[in-house]
Amino acid sequence: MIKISIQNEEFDVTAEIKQLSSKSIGAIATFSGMVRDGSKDSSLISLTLEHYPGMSEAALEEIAQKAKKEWSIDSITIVHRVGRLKPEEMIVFVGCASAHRHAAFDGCQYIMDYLKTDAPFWKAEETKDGTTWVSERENDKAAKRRWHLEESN
Amino acid sequence: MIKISIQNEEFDVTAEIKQLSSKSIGAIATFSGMVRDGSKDSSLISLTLEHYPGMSEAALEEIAQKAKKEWSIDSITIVHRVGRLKPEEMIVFVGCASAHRHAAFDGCQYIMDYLKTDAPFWKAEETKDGTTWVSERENDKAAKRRWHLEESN
Amino acid sequence: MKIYYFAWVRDYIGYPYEDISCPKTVKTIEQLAQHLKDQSDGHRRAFQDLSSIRAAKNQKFVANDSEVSDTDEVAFFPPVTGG
Amino acid sequence: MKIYYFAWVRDYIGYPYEDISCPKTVKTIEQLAQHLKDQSDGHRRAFQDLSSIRAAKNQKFVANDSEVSDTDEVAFFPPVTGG
Repeated sequence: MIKISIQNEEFDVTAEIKQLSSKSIGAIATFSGMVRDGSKDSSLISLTLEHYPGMSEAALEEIAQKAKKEWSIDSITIVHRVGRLKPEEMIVFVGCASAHRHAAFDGCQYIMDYLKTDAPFWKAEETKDGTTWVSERENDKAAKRRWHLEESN
Repeated sequence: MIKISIQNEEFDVTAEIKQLSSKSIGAIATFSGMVRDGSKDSSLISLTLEHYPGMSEAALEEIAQKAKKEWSIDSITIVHRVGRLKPEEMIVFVGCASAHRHAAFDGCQYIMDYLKTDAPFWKAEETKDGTTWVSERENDKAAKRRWHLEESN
Repeated sequence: MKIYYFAWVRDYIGYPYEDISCPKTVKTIEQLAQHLKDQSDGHRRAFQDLSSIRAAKNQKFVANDSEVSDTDEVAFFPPVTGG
Repeated sequence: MKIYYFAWVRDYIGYPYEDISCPKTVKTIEQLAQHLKDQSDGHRRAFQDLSSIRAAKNQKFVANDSEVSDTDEVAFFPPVTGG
């Protein structure tokens, strides 16, 4: 099962984990990404998440399908929030359920690495000085490349 | 912050994740291990978890301290259930909170790999044919050794 | 041709969407961007440095030399920063 | 010496705990296990194959040749299977 949701509303992680669970599942790895105030003077007021409707759902679906193909994963849930979020609110949740823990962990990390570079979402940071769009991170491009290396080994 | 709990009671993953969160946190990786019926004839009735009180808490605390030292992790929660559990119930929950996702993922995986080999817990499986103690898994020993290799590189 | 803009590309241009007829000389994403650049001051600022812009055709990421036609849905936006 | 048993080691022996006085010849975990082996049929079954048993001294895993004294808390159990 693959569940993709792009939504503004908060959601219940416990319920998402319960949905991922079944008799054949022994392991669920999850990732939650939060709005983090990385500024020195704690000046972040909000983060606004924008996406490309249609393409964003398809991109997440494709990433999840690739993860399912690569590892022995039973179920995947990806929830990505959009709109205006406050510090400490959850931006993204990825859950991977498998019989065994290494597949669950690897799948979850793979999905996050690809989501960061291949899904059309953009963040704008609001501080008292105004709103600025967040720049892409070189780290994220490197994190994704790591999987290519492993594939070609 | 390190929180260790060994308990029979169920618990709320959403609340655990909220507790791990703070302004400096951007990433929370979690692992949930469930009672899985690995038998061919779906004959698992229950799993009973036993531990060595005192030593088990200290062992989990030590594993968490090592993970905090190895990676840039802010907070760690480990909940391990004991007593009689039914299929699909949660056995173990590990949550790692960090500014960045790779530290959170690595810390969470490291804790699970060490927990499987270095914490005094034992599982007994109950089926209609009786109750048998689960044998140690060679896989788990190998998973832990992997971190030693990385340390000596 | 339906064209969508996101994030700061849209902020510079001032609106999220336009439907335009391209001259026949526009055959690739890059040629389309060069053509759009001359539409307004906002377009000029948005398309000033093409290396900082990404494009999608029919909701798939594409390279600058990808071919486009009037029936395509094209989007221009900065590198993605989700998750 | 306080001695704890867990999982099938305890099941064979029949009880989870005993407090014993060891002869002076018992100086290591392995010698303690050999000494305990003769206490009952249950002990004999539990300690039949020492390679399948792990030990802790004062709540830390220790090797078979680790020294023990009357003031130590010792535990014998199978390889752990938690998580």
